[in-house]
Amino acid sequence: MKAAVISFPGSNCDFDMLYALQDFGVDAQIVSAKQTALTDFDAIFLPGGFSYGDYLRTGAIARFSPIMSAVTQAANAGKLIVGICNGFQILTEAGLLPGQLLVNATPGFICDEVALSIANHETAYTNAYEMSESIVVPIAHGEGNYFADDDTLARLEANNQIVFRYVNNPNGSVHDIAGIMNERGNIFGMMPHPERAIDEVTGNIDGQNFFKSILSSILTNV
Amino acid sequence: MTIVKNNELTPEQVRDSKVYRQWGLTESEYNLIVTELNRLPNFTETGIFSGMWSEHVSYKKSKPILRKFWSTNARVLQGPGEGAGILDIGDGQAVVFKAESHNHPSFVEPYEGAATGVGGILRDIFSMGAQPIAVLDSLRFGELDDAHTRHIVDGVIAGIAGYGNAIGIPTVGGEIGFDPVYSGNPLVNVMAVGLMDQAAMQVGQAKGIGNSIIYVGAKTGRDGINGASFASAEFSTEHASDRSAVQVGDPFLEKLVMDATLKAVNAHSDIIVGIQDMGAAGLLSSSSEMAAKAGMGITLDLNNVPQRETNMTPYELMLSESQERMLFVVKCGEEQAIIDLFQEADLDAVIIGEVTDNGRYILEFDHQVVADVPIDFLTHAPKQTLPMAEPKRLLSMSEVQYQPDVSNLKQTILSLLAQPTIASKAKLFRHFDSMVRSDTVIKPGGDASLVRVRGTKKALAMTTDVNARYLYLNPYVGAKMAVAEAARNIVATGALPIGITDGLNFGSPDNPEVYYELDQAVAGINAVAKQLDTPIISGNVSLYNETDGQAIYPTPMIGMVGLLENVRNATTIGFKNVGDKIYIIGE
Amino acid sequence: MYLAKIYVTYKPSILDPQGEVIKSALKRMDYIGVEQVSQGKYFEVKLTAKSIDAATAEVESFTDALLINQNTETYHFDLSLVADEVNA
Amino acid sequence: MYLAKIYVTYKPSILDPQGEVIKSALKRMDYIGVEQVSQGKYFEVKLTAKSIDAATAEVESFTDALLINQNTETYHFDLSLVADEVNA
Ligand SMILES: Nc1ncnc2c1ncn2[C@@H]1O[C@H](COP(=O)(O)OP(=O)(O)O)[C@@H](O)[C@H]1O
Repeated sequence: MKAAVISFPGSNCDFDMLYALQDFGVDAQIVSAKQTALTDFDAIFLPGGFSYGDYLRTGAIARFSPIMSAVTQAANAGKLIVGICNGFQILTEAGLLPGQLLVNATPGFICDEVALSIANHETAYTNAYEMSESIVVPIAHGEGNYFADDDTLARLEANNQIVFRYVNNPNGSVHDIAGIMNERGNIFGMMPHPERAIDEVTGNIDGQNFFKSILSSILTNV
Repeated sequence: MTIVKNNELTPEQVRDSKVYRQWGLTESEYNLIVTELNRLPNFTETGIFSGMWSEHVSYKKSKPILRKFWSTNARVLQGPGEGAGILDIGDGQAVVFKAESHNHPSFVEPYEGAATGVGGILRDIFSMGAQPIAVLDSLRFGELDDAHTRHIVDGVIAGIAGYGNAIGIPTVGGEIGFDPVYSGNPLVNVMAVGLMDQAAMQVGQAKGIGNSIIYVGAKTGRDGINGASFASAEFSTEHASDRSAVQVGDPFLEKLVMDATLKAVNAHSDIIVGIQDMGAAGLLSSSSEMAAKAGMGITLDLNNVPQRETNMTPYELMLSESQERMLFVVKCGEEQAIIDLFQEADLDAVIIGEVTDNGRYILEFDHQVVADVPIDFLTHAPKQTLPMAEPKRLLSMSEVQYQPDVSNLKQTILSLLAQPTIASKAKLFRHFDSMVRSDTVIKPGGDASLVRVRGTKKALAMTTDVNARYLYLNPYVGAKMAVAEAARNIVATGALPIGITDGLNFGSPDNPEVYYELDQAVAGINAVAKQLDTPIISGNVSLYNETDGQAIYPTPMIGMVGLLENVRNATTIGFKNVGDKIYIIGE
Repeated sequence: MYLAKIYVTYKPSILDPQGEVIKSALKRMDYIGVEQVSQGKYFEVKLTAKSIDAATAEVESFTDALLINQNTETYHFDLSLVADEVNA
Repeated sequence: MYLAKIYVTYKPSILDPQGEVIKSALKRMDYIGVEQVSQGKYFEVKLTAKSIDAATAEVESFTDALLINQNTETYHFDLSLVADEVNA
């Protein structure tokens, strides 16, 4: 499997994501947001950070980067698109995922480790997790408060598009949403950082099965 | 001959109005300049002397004491004097670290003051060619029952978070204390730690006649003009006009500058002669110090300096403290490779001058020479040896140790734990991203923090500590205790202490009692540092921490770094198993 | 040259946590008359355009495309003709 | 009840990183007429006060005290009388 990690100006979890993928044996590389083609890749990762400083709204400017039309094309072609934190924010701004990430209900950046429940086990992102598992994953964001209007929420619920929920909602997200996917299931975004939870040395390995899930679903699809 | 720009005072007017005194030059310093130049300095020249001879830049008052620091052992690759100190950690790798204070700016403008402090200390690290891997802080505020103090605390915490989180360097540790002595003069010290291959070591020197001086990063504006003299002056609550010295940071831009600088160091170390960040006294001190260290001269054409505002004067361009700017010295003829690399990241990179062999600091503007002074003279402020006197409070202090009266142990413990200085700071440090880069092994909440060195078994422990009350009671012993505490914190992770950076926060050195405290504190740090084999390889001095004549406690922050050879041996603070025995070790 | 002043606010149905925080701070500071606070964004954009109609179309277009998120925000703007001067 | 619309902008000499970033994004998106962008804040505050003069004084007071940072920001505002209704 070949994976691209998009580096936007201001991305700062790009190498964390790259190293995580490489740890799982993925042939991964950083691709600059100035590039315009992604045809060589099976999966595309949009990492965390503060693209373009996130000054206007998180992700608002990054979505107009040259690479984003290639991301959209890849998405339409059914390739896996994964946005973590700022990457999730960019995907919603780009309209590839519904809704928007607003300022935390209690304004301010929070860095913590929070419990997530797995709302849908039959996804490309969760299939390796045990059925009942609830996991602990780091969060680090000031604008992680997921918002969508009632119709959208109803659709997300009805189609099982909600993938992770917070056990104790840290940021005010509607329906405790921590991560969602599109209807087809190939575009996914979440605010918590599974790539920070893969190594025994740093004290948390609950993110390992996230990567294992992606690997197994790509390998079965390719 | 030098000329006078429109609207600026003539050399005679400078002399007669004594404007140099407002900028911090003394009468005798001004006279010395006149004698050395053998003419009256013009407005720009007077301005650059006031910047370079401020305590913040020249250390003219503290240097006689700082010289006493012990800073050599087998590990030391670079001691004090450069942007940051460097220690050998084996395998051809090195750790780079330094502390910086932003006390005055953070009082005036807590968010931006603290944010730009983080930005500045990170530039010190990556200008050495090192990848920053961690930030720590050491903070002192007044008591939390005061609304203004709470405003400062919130702003400072948000500022550190705002900059560190956005640039993507984890804030892994620190310490916070509260005491009324800091209510008008909070302390905001930040420390940064970087990692590099010894082969990539960069120093800030301008060598080689004809080599180019390249300006990279943000455009220059009127922000922070004379910030250096501002940082070296005592605070008066009535002086509201000082408030123009506010700088605004842009962590997004600094991220681009950092990544491009490190890329340049890796790809072009053969053509980069020197790198220096523009910190206190901006373009002026960075360019003149680079040339002075190399024993060279320098000529700058100020019209080429990228400018954010219109009609800036040479004085303003030289003394601006706009953030996120760096100077490179690049081999003549090879400039384009560096310029291209920065432009690829959408950053300004412009040749603004060249290295000369005449030992002079020459500034040109609108095709005229606006300053022409000997570099050696400019960069060597006349040293001052100041009188010391043991503080009266110490002379008359009782020899009997204070004995706490504890009748209800439970009550005493509970009220101790309720003290803001002792209580958990988790509510504050949870605003810092302590995990970005995914290398943080021990996060805030333990004794020291631990960051692994990816690709090796090693990890680096780091901590900041000082209990200023002990120094107030005995500056020598208190300073020893601060180093000892830092070492205990490092050792508690399993790591071996290897080096120290410091942040010396004191009152006015013109007060013989304060100067004595400074001298004794340095002696105390030295004594324990030698015993522990932890050389002092970098540091920062912040003097004049007084408000309306009231000095803070002597507060020398100790930043210590330790090396753990195998990260799997890291020990953490929590109890592990029911039934494990608990020991007290020591006397 | 035209100057557009663009005022962006949350749609009424969106909870504005910043506004709430400010309101309670003002109450604590004894500004007891304050009933409601909302925080939005304010942009000043200078642009050249052939006519005021062209400028209007341009402002609407880029505000919709970039300055706001239509899920949660709404805006209004004023446009005026100004001298041709840009601060560097 | 009064409605104050308060417009906060950076003082001219202060670095405005937001404005620069937005401007270059608009240029990349082919809005080539855009010459200058600055981003500020926009507050709407509803308050009760005895008179328009009292309301004016109140708005100035809390804006100076809380809404702006006097070191770096400046503001202007409009004040109008509105119906006594607060959106929950
Ligand atoms: N300002 C801060 N930033 C980050 N971490 C902090 C800060 N203040 C305290 N901490 C963390 O809280 C823990 C306890 O710190 P401290 O109160 O200094 O403990 P001790 O007295 O045991 O050294 C440490 O892990 C420290 O890094």
